Amino acid sequence: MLQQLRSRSFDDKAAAIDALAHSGHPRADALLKALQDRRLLQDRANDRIVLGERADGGWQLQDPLSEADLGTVGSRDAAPITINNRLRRQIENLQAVVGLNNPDAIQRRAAAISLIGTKDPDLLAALRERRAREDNTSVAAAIDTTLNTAALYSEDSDLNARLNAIEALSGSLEPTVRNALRSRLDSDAPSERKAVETALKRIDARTARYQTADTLFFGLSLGSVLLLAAIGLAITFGVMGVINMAHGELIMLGAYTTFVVQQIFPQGHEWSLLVAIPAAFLISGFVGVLIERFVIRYLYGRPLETLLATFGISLILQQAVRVIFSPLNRSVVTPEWMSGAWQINPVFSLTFNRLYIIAFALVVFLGLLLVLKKTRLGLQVRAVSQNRQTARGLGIRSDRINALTFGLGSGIAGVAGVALAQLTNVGPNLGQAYIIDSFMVVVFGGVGNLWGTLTAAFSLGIANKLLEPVSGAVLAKIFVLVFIILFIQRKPRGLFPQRGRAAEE
Amino acid sequence: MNLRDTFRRDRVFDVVRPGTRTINPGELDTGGKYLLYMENITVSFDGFKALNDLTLYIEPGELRCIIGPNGAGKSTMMDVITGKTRPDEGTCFFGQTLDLTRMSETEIAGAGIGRKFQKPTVFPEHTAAENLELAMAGPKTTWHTLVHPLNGEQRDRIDATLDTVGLLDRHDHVAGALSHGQKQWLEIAMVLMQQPKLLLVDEPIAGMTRQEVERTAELLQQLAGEHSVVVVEHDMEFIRSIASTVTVLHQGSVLAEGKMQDVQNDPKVIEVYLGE
Amino acid sequence: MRHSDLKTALTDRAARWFIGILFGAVALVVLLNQLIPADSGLHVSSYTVTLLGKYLCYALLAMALDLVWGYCGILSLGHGAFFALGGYAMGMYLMRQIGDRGVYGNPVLPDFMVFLNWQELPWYWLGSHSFLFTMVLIALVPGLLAFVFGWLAFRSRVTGVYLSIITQALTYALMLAFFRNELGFGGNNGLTDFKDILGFSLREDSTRVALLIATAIALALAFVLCRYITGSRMGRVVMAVRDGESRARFLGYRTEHYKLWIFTLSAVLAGIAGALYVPQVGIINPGEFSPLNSIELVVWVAVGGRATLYGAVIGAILVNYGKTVFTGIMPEAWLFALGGLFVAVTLFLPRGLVGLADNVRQRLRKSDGNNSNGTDNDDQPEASHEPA
Amino acid sequence: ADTIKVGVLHSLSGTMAISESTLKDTVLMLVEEQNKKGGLLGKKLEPVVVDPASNWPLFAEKARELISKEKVDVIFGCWTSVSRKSVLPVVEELNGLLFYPVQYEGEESSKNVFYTGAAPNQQAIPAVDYLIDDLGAERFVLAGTDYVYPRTTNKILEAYLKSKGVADEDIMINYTPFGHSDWQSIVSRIKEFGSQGKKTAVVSTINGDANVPFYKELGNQGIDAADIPVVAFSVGEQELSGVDTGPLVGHLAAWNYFQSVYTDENNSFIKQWHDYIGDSKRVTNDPMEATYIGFNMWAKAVEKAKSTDTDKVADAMIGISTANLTGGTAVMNKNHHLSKPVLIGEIQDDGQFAVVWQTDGLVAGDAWSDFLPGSKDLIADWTKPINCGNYNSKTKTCGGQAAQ
Amino acid sequence: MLSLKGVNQYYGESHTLWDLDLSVQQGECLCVMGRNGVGKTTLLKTIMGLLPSASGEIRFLDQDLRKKAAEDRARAGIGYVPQGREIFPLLTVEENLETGLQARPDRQRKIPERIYELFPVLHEMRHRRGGDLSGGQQQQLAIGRALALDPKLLILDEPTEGIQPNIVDMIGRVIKTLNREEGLTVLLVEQKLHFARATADRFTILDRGRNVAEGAVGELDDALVKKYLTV
Ligand SMILES: Nc1ncnc2c1ncn2[C@@H]1O[C@H](COP(=O)(O)OP(=O)(O)OP(=O)(O)O)[C@@H](O)[C@H]1O
Ligand SMILES: Nc1ncnc2c1ncn2[C@@H]1O[C@H](COP(=O)(O)OP(=O)(O)OP(=O)(O)O)[C@@H](O)[C@H]1O
Ligand SMILES: [Mg+2]
Ligand SMILES: [Mg+2]
Repeated sequence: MLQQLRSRSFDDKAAAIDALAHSGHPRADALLKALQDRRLLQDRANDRIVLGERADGGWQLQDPLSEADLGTVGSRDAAPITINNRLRRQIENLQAVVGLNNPDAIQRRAAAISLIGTKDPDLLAALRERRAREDNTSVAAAIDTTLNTAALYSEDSDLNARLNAIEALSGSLEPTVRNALRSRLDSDAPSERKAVETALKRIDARTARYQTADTLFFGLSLGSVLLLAAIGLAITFGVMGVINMAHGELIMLGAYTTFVVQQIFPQGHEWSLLVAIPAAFLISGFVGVLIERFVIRYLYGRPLETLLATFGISLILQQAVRVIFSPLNRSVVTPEWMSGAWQINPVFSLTFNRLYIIAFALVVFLGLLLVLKKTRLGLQVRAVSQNRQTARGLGIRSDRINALTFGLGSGIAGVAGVALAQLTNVGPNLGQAYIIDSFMVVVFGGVGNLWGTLTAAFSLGIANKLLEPVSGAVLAKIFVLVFIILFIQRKPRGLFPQRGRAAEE
Repeated sequence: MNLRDTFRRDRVFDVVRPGTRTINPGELDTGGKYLLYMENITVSFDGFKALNDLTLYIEPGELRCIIGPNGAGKSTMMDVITGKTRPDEGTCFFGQTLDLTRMSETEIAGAGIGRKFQKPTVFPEHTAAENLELAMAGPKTTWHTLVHPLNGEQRDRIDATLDTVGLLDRHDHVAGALSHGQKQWLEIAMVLMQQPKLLLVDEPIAGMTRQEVERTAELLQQLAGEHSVVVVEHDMEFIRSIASTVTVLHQGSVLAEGKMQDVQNDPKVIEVYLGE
Repeated sequence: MRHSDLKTALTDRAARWFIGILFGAVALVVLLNQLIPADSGLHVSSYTVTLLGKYLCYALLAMALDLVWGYCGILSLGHGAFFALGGYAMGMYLMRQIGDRGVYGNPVLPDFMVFLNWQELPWYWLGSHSFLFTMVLIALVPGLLAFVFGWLAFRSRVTGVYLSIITQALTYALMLAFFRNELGFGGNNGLTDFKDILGFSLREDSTRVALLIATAIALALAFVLCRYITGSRMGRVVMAVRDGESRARFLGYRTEHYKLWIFTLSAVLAGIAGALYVPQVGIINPGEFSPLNSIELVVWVAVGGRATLYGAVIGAILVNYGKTVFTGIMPEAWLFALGGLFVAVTLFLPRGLVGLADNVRQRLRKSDGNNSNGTDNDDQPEASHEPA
Repeated sequence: ADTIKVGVLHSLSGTMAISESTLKDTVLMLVEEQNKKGGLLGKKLEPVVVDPASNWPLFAEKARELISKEKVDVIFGCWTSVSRKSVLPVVEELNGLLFYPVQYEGEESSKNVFYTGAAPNQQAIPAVDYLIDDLGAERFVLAGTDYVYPRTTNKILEAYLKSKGVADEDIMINYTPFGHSDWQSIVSRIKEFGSQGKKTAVVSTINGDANVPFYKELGNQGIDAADIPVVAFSVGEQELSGVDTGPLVGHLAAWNYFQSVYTDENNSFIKQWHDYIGDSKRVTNDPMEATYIGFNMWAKAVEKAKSTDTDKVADAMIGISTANLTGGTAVMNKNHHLSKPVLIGEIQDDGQFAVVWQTDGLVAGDAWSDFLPGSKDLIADWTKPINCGNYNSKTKTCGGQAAQ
Repeated sequence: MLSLKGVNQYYGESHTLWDLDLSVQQGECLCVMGRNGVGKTTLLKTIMGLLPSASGEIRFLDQDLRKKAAEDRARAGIGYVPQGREIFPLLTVEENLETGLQARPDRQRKIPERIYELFPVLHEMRHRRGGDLSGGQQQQLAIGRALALDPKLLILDEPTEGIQPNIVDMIGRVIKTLNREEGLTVLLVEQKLHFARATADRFTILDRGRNVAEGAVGELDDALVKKYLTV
């Protein structure tokens, strides 16, 4: 039976799986699981089916039935039995039945939900049987939903039973439920049609509400990405007046730091991010200090020159990364606690990574705000950037302040890189992708105003997401740009302009 | 309608006006008693009233000195006249027809109001002579400046003016390298080149030696008569040497106005401004 | 005092040198290309001719930017957009010249429209078959865009980095728009596979040479024009606007008009540069709108030296020549070289290569004239306060 | 010349370096190997590498430099279609030879270009067949980057799907800008589109940098390959090496080559690559195979023609066959496109693909799609008597460029 | 306390200070005078280290100042009120004053009450941005800021420029008080004769970058004034 899995035909494999599942063999479950996890291998040398674990550069083999050790082979000498989505689904369904009897109520509920929409009489029988014994109300409700949905599909059920089912289902947000209801729209019984219509209307209204919430969340999360990307620039550009074209590359360095940290701790995916954040801050910050010490400091008071020099630096950093890490993208693993979504209901879920990033962006923002407003550094930075000569005349060590501030802005860029590594490519082009947006955000918010940057980032994010469904992603982006252009005409100094005499000069 | 309203400039009955002049809305009309009318001007910044219901008239050809404590609103008043700041309330007319509150800085300058700023502002990359060329009266459209190079007469005027302020030998030096005092002079020269009807000079003698102060005084007195001149200064000696009428501003409004002697002895003025 | 009219613009030393060197070099290349047989060591390949033509287009573009940036202080980070628009106008003409020689043999529709199933030419392609009309478009489209954009921006007094960033937004938005196939300009692939211009095959060396000469003439004319403007009183006003816009306003200048005209003129020049560029490189695509291109353009001007016009030209040619050379001999490392160059120039040559040359010249002159009038300087502070 | 010069025209910097630089290394590796075998016609091969820096006009300039200054005998290069389009007039004018190794939208055939990547009928159409026949898909999302390749491919697919009876409302087309990184709303719309009861699949022509964030978002919003599979035409092993593939297992790609295919040729190619690059973690991919096939075919054609003269080599090319890395042979057809097998693979958690489906025989690349009205009747045939890249089989005329 | 010997300074090619000697004794108030453009500001900036000196010696309390960066000179106890105010336009008045505290060795973080007592208007406007103040208010702010440093030597460049008469008097009194009662050494650049006479102990006159005359204020007679201060 196992050997049948070697076949190239997926139909053969499907039959084999079914046979295995119903064979009652004590190892059947374990083997199916192994098949699903790609641990069931075909050993090319002996052309047999074995269990395998990855061992450095090769496979550690075991006998599938006895679990006896069969030695190791090279990585291309054995290959996992390939299964496709159909087989995967088949195995899952088989497991769901098992799951229905899982002692853990949460697992039971998940199994029941995963079966919504099924018409398979065997499965339904299993469900009914479980329902009779079920004492957990939420699991019972889930099973009811599944059974009610099935009732809608079955032709031989009687009208009253169906009407009851419709009534019971009318608040459910499960898409499968909605589809089942829809399939009843052409029912012969007018009462049923009417019931379905009301039920659908209720469902649609609820769904629409959640979709608005969804869009808002997307907007906020896009905004938080923009905020993270822009906030370092709000310092180096907004406060210090350096048109820092290398800002994107500092973000990129942060992202690469995340990658390197993960390489150093290959087992530490779950917590390596926590190491990466300070590491990225230090590395990008250090590079920032170097840039300031060797280049920028000769250019104060000549903002446009800083644009040119930092543009040169950005080219150098990009190419350096290409040489060191190759031009290919690097893969950064998302830790368990950041993957997946918080499924609030079937149509509304918040992805964890985005939630964390929103929170992270706000924390970084507030931290920075505190540093600038509450510490001596903040005051000194602003003094130096407004009038360097005079600040020196007052004993403020402008060199050190400038280096520290630039380092701070750069370090924050690095931290942003850690977050972006969770969302997008870690590659040499990462910086370029964000630099323009960052400048837009800072300028839109009003140069030199951190709150402006915050507001700008979130409003641009939300505007973009509101437009996207209507106009498509490309036009949405164009519209937002045109909006910024027109907005700046109305408020030539951004959302929160510096006011008063001083700003007019 | 209160009394004050009755006497506002724009309430004057037509019959009272001399002759039958046609009035072009866009043109300066100096037919009235005054050249400049500021009435009930209020300017506030974030709730702080820099000018508070200020009313002030300047006659044609008059030399008016304005004094007052730091922060009294003297510079702000000039900002209002030159269009840099828009008043929250009040009217400001130049001649009979020009509503300064509705004109841009450019239009106001074109109408004949020249200003020397408190902090000397010249074009640092241009030479002294070029600074004057820029300031020179005449058409200032793009086309005109593109196709009409300076003629000899204009060049002579520039030289003469530079000579007047003692910067002739700095003719081809860039203005940015001049000392503070030299920049002051250069800016005065620029105002002269503008040949304005109304000159606003904000602290012209700051940083000047005594002799220069005397020269400035002379210069301003020469100018008065043909032009109206408004001078803001804190140097009492200087004010005394040129003053005919003095206005004292305090907290955005007129505290006292009159001859120098009277104002000087006004106890309020002594208290807030002059000291014992 | 600097003053000038058309005659001085043409005949002053810098202009003579500039035009002399420009035409000298072009003539040399043309002669070596046309008259010397291909197997001779002295022969200049048509590769070089096209390359030079391309550089001169870039030079014209850089000069256009120098006019607004160097003289008027408007740092446009979107000048590539005007260049690209001029290029597209020309590209449309060249597409129409293909006629039924396109792969689908459709006499009216360009290939990319045929295979995306367009039925007729969009309205904005009408007239593109006429060279005259195209010439008008080349100037009009960038000019009009610059005019409208500038009118809005300058009137509401958008200045400094705000202006720079919205010009960047402009070119970025245009890039995204032109990437869209729906817009009817060939999307990402752009316009390419041109055959003729004015009936002359683009594959002929003689056509290439003619294009090179046309570019050189355009560059020379633009140089004289810009020189005339910057030497005129208008030029001085424009520089005054750069150094103190509000002060200039208090002197009675409508500064927004000055900025607007300079900006528009510069955009037109950029458009012309783009139009000359396209037939020589054979493709125009939305990548030309990319903000990075515009930034690089700023760098050329800075490398050459701002506010000198010929500095921009020198910068554009040198940087691009360097790019050509280094992408050939050290493909992996040329970005280091380029980046390093930008940093070095800003640090050590704040006024660009031209500034460096000036310094050297001044130093030479100083050491010559020191003995004769070395004490002149210290009398000046006193003299300046001699009463009138 | 005492060497045969091989031009390499792939971006080493700029946005495309990420994909193209690998191909530069591949060519260099193949040249090195050929030289070990004694070169060609008794001469050594000499590679000439230039960097067109992801800048399309620069591609044309560099092509001109390679042909007229460096006098190379053949160029291997380009990745994007726009770079090829920019180079095309140059190679035609100077009568050079270009091997283009990437899948593309078709609608082109030049005397001077050999297309060793897939045409739409060698990738898109079989993939959709698989979705319909094997997975039972009834609704389709055509998601692509907004430019020519996706637009053309989607046009073809739309026509094809409709010919298969798929209704209009069951096709959703979505375009995004280059480098799009915020996929939240699009993925959530796909999710919703797919929850309407009919089996839904996504056909992705999303290009380059936009893919990683797209797949990350798919993973995060929990779109399971078993529910809504995504089949991509521009995502290969190399692109996946930048993603954590754990959440993506089961999504699909259609190619002519997968690294995981177990054949002797492939095993030794992979080993050679690892040795050459000095990194046993580097992956191989389809454009590399296309480069490999192209290079070997060119070498065979040179041997056959006993010359590197463009015309002779081009003539000799037609009909040349060489071993595929996935088993079997690839054949160069008269239209300068290849016949080769089409494979569909599912993403695995190790960043590799497992082949789940394969065409029975070879599929001949079709330069002119049968599903586009403008090109239905066109064929390319570079042998006598037709000798034309766009021959109208109805009117029996050769249109456009090849006429002169 | 402060002594300069043979100091030379150039702006690029132009020689501005010529072999300048100057000394300020502990506790005195020295007034530097001279016409416009003779180099007074240049001299002060050179002392502060804001301009490089080409040669010569600058000593302050036995320290060689030329070796020190500008910020260290401030930290050594020199308070500087630059010409033209040079306040930080976007900082509030309070923050402007705080910038003066940064270099204090005692790391005090609170603005000394005395400053507000001396210049009540600063207290009134402490939340306003420095750049919004009127010219005279800015001047007061600049002096207050220098005093916040608690300097041993106070350098003022034309501090009365643009200030209303009663405040000028007050500034004069303040300088005098600080000077006489607290022993603060003062180096003052001033054009206004009466103010100089009333405030300073000694004077020195610069002309074309060199000192040409010096002495006790009493010796500043009309002949000198005529010769060097008028033209
Ligand atoms: N933009 C502004 N924002 C806030 N306050 C302002 C602004 N402009 C002026 N002020 C305030 O208005 C008041 C008047 O200022 P103004 O400059 O007119 O005074 P002044 O009379 O010229 O004083 P001085 O003699 O010191 O120059 C001052 O208290 C100043 O702080
Ligand atoms: N940055 C500079 N570059 C070149 N020359 C300068 C510079 N600053 C000042 N000068 C010149 O140096 C000389 C001395 O200037 P300084 O500012 O020291 O004069 P000052 O005595 O303070 O005059 P004032 O009384 O007007 O303030 C002047 O002739 C001036 O033109
Ligand atoms: Mg004032
Ligand atoms: Mg001074």
